[in-house]
Amino acid sequence: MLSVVTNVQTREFAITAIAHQPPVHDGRPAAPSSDAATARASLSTMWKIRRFEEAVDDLFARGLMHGTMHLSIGQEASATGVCLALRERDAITSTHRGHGHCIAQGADLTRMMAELLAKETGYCRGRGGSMHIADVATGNLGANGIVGGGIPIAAGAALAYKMRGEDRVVASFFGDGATNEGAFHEGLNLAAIWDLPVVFVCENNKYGMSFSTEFSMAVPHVADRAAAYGMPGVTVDGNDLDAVHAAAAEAVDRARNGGGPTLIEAETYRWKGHSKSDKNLYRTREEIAEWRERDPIVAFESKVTGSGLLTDADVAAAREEATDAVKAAVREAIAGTDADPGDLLDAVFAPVDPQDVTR
Amino acid sequence: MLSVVTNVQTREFAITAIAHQPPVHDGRPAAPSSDAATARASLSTMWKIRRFEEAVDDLFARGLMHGTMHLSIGQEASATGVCLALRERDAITSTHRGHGHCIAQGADLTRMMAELLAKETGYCRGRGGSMHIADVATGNLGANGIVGGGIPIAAGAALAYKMRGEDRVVASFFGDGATNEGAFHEGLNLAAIWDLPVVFVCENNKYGMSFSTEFSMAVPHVADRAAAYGMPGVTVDGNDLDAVHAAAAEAVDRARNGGGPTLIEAETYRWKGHSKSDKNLYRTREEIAEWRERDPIVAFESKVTGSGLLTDADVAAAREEATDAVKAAVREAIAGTDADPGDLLDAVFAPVDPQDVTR
Amino acid sequence: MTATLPAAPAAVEGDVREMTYSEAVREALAEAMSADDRVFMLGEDVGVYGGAFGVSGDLVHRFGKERVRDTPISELGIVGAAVGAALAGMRPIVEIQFSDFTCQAMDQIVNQAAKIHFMLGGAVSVPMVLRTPLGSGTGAAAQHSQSLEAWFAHVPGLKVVMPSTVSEVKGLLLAAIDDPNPVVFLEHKLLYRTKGHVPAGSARVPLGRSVVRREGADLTIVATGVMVSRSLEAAARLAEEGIEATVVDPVTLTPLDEGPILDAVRRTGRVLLVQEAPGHVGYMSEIAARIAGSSALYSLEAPIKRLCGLDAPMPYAPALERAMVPQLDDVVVAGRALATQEA
Amino acid sequence: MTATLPAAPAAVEGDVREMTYSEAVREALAEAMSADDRVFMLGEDVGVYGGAFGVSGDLVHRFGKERVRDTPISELGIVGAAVGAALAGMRPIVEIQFSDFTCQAMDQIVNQAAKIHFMLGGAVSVPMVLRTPLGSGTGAAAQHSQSLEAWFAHVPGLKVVMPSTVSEVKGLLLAAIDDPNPVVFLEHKLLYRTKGHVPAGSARVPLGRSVVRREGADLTIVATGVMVSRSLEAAARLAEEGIEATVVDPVTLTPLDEGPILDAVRRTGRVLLVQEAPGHVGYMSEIAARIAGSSALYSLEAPIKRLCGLDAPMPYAPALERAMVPQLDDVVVAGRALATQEA
Ligand SMILES: Cc1ncc(C[n+]2csc(CCOP(=O)(O)OP(=O)(O)O)c2C)c(N)n1
Ligand SMILES: Cc1ncc(C[n+]2csc(CCOP(=O)(O)OP(=O)(O)O)c2C)c(N)n1
Ligand SMILES: [Mg+2]
Ligand SMILES: [Mg+2]
Repeated sequence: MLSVVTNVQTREFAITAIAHQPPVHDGRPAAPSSDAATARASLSTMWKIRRFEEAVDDLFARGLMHGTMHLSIGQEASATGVCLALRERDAITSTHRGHGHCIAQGADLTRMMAELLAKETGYCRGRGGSMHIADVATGNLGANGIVGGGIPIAAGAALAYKMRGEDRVVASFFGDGATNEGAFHEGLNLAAIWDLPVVFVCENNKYGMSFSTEFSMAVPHVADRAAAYGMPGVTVDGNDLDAVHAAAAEAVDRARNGGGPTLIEAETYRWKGHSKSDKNLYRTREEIAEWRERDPIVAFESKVTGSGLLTDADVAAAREEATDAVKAAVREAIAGTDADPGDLLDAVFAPVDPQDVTR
Repeated sequence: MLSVVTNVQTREFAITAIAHQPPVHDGRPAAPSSDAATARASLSTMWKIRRFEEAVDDLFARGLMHGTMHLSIGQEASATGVCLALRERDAITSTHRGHGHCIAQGADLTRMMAELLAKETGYCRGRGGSMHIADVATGNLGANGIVGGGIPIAAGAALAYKMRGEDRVVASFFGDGATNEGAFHEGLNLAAIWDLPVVFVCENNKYGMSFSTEFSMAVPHVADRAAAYGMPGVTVDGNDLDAVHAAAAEAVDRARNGGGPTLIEAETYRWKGHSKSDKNLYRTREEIAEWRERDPIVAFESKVTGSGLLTDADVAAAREEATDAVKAAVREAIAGTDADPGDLLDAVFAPVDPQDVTR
Repeated sequence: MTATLPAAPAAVEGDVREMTYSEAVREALAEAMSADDRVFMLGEDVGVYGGAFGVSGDLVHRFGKERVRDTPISELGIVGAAVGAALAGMRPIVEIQFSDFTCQAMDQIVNQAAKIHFMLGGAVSVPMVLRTPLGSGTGAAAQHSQSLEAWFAHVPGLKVVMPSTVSEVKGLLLAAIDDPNPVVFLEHKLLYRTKGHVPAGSARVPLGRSVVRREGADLTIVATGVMVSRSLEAAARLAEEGIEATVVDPVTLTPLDEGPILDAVRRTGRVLLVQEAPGHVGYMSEIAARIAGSSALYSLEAPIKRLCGLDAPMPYAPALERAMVPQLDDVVVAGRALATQEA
Repeated sequence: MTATLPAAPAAVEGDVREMTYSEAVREALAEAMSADDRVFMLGEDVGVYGGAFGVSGDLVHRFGKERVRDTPISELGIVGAAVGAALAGMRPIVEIQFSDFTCQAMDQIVNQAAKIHFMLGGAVSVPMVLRTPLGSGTGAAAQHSQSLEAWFAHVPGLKVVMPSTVSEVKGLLLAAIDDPNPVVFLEHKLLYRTKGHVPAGSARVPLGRSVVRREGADLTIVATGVMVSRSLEAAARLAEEGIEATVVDPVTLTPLDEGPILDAVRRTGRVLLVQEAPGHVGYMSEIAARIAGSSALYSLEAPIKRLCGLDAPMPYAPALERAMVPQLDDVVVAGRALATQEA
């Protein structure tokens, strides 16, 4: 399995699997609630993210997983809505809170779980862990442990696509906190002046670790910052899957048609602490409870069952399917072989490929 | 002379000289053209900058000065107008193109010239040169060879003043090119969220070295970027001394009264190349000629002689005074002792002062 | 013959109390802020969160939000703000959550803080402290586990301290805050929870002094950071085999007090250098160069052995992470091999 | 006995031409862009201005604005863009105007470019070249004159090249562009206008090979960058006094080919290490450590002498700037002292 990924790496990131193939209507991606199949698939993606992270939380609590974990429980709609608006050869850059993005792009749950369990069979052969997880084959250019780190990288990938005349778009995920980094400013400016096909997706969950957006910036909305780059900025309810998707679809469309980048701010909330060391001293129980009421999955379920698009049974099936898939992933991942300290030095440098020099 | 500067350094930057004492009307700094004395002083400052830099250009051409020089000829009004709006204990941060700021703050021309001539008697004992020149005593916290480097430093100095409850403002100079650096974004954001008494002064001379603002940013005006920080942004004719001063005075006032930072964009132009290696390939002769027509000094002279505030003789006297002052400075500076390689290591670390520890 | 030398600060006032490394750092911060209005802290989540590693703890409640100042995620900006505040007469202490993120702030650290005093010919100084945790052992992978002390140590104008003991960390931090120069203060994550005895009072531990932590005639081990205790443990094990090691801890990496190291080499003839960072162009290269560049060279009975982190980014998998850096057994094995090697 | 070894690239095609170092770099850039659509350049003022040091020259007219891409002043952003473009299958070459400004981009260089291949378990690679001029001698003072090669060399995942000759720089740059890893390519400002002979054609000079530039039995000089020619000149002077020096140039700092250095030390017994950067924890510390850590130690007849830049920021005044770094006379004096020192 690994050899496949490595083989095709000589020219460009590998497209070995076509796990990510969102439904398309009239050449544009279908909205989550536009038809039963799409609604069902979207729901299934959100549940997979939720269940995957619950499993991670549990494995961690039981001492079976190590390091630190940043869970996106409560934020499933933004990852799912944006990735659904992408096409097969599009790409993303992700963050320290990146399990959702990775799953929404279509990564294999077993290999993801294997990575978190430090297995040779994981996406990064156990070298990366949660903060660097990526399934390159589905267009994920990498999670990033550095806040804001993926933003200029996204611009660069989009530049490559544009220079080659390829019809490809990059969605770059980051948090509200990241918008205070120089990397945000420089990355957005480059994308703006070069009209690059990027969609910048800020998942504004109100806190950069513990520091509230109320204090970390002097504008009401992250989207207000788009004005400094002459690009459209939109704020959407990040817990409304259809709303996220609609904003993303429009931005992806614009990017694909040479209209340049967009900054989307998806307002959402993380239910869990920032990471394992969080004592939640900076926010109230009430605030957390209020946002749990606004569960993006429940909201979408109500909407599609309310409209009659899906039945309660469909919804239950999607949930169970996700639950089973994650259980199976945990089981299979645990059975994988551990990463081997013996070949620690084998991937520091990529070998020079005599077939792939610049002449 | 140096020992004085060093002595008082224990607590805070030295105020050994009160060279910078702009005229004040009704508690607010007087506008350049508000009265004859102020007009005369302003004109004299602009001419000193012009003549100083012409002398530098000449010394360089004759091989008597080394390194590289960034001249601000054509930009005299922005330095002069802003510094005139400051009070005695206010501070500035400056740039690679900083001779004008230094002079406008009231630095001694001889010690400046001595620095450029690598003398022990220069402001930095020959260690800094043009890009690091500063007269700390007149509130200049330093020129900076790093584009954007002074911006967060200005925010920090303003933070210190605010924390101590002092009535002091910092003006931070930088170019249009600097606004594309992460340092600009981070510095302005900090100043905005902490409501710091800073005035950010962008001297937009259309180019960051050779790259036009037309291409380096996707907004028409640098001032448009203020929106991302919830601070006022204004664009003024940087070659109109009164206009610069008015904008600066208003911003300084706001800063002083707890109203937080402002971004001022002063549109101006440098007549000379970016530095000594510039072949002017990126701009036209016509453009340069057009801007030379808009000489900020000539414009101010016409205005004040036109209005009858100053006579032609006053104007000529101001110019000659500046010419003479610069000539004297060159002469005296040349006579100074050269910096001595023998004590190269004596200012790497400041000595620990047992009288000034934190207990 | 072994004598374990206590690493005592210059003067001990009052009682010695047991506490953790984190608590000792916090005590220094609190005492400096109590004693001097110019001292304040800024950093990401240093306020109500209490710091990414809990070091600032309750300080915000004791000194207020102004002086224990939460910042946005803007490392370059906040280090720059510290530089500016220091120039304007304050004594700022910046916390960078992981030393890896000093990469974001390197311009302000290296091109500004370190050089301003010199560039301005001594007219100003930049009295600030940059505290940041380094090192691996927490499963945080390649972007959260680096040990960049060699970089800082290489920059003229920065003082660099790497406190390895609970008993000294407080006094060293107080001395760093007193210093009129920018001091990079490198705390090791794995040390935060270790306990030790800290003298009461505000005795400073002067910067620029290497400490001999143990004496033995067969071998000199020079170690930094978390490798100091690991080396002392290894030395104890070796002693059981009859191999007696001297262990020297530079403590201050710049300026380096090389005397105690060279003296120990002259006495023992064999040298083991232990660091966590990758070996290539690391700090221990400098120690080797100092030895080989001095007359201590003539005392060497065997090549200088460096036991360092592998030249690779830090992996996530626990077994790989352990294999990356010297462990207790590695130090014992290397020490034994060195001591028993033919001259 | 002296033999000056030509530093010949692997294969010489066609004629050898005289040109400057800048021209040789430009030729490599042009040939790589002609040969492969994936190669493009980006950087501040690389377009119509022709580069801060004139290296890109007329390339924008030959390859267009897309491929010789002017950028805003955003070092972090443009290195990040290069990382992204490399991940997406391009072969970007970034120019940073002065190596001092890599401080702005350190996160993308160190935390991203260097580590991505490893962190992703080998699934992707980051084939990019970061070209940047280092060094003093131009009166540009402390923020425009640093030599930070020790930093880059210490980062696992980066290859670091410091070409010292006109004849090799083109072939080395072509090899760097071929390499699937991030390569930091450190050009010295004072070398740009020096002339030399460059083989025609696109012969690569492989990375990772130290070059013995001169052989002599009395002394080994290891030097990098502009210190290579200075050391060769010093060696010629010493030869007039009957002192014969071997001069070795590592060329690639990471990964280092230590063999030729250790061999030379074994033959000569005396070692002089010459670099421009401040000595403390500099690159030559590593060379000293390699020697002292190998059996070459036993051949040493005197302590290893390092002749380095002073541990200070670079001053502006010409006399001070000269005093900061080893000059020809300094190398001669040090070499003579070393060769004549009692064993
Ligand atoms: C450059 C950098 N600074 C600080 C950190 C430590 N850190 C990790 S996540 C985080 C908060 C990020 O906030 P935000 O961007 O809003 O993302 P969220 O965690 O809320 O998803 C911080 C401070 C880091 N990883 N990288
Ligand atoms: C961080 C950094 N990047 C690049 C440079 C090289 N450089 C010096 S001045 C300059 C142009 C600056 O443009 P701007 O900010 O508009 O100021 P101006 O020169 O026009 O006054 C550049 C690119 C530098 N000194 N620092
Ligand atoms: Mg957040
Ligand atoms: Mg400009």
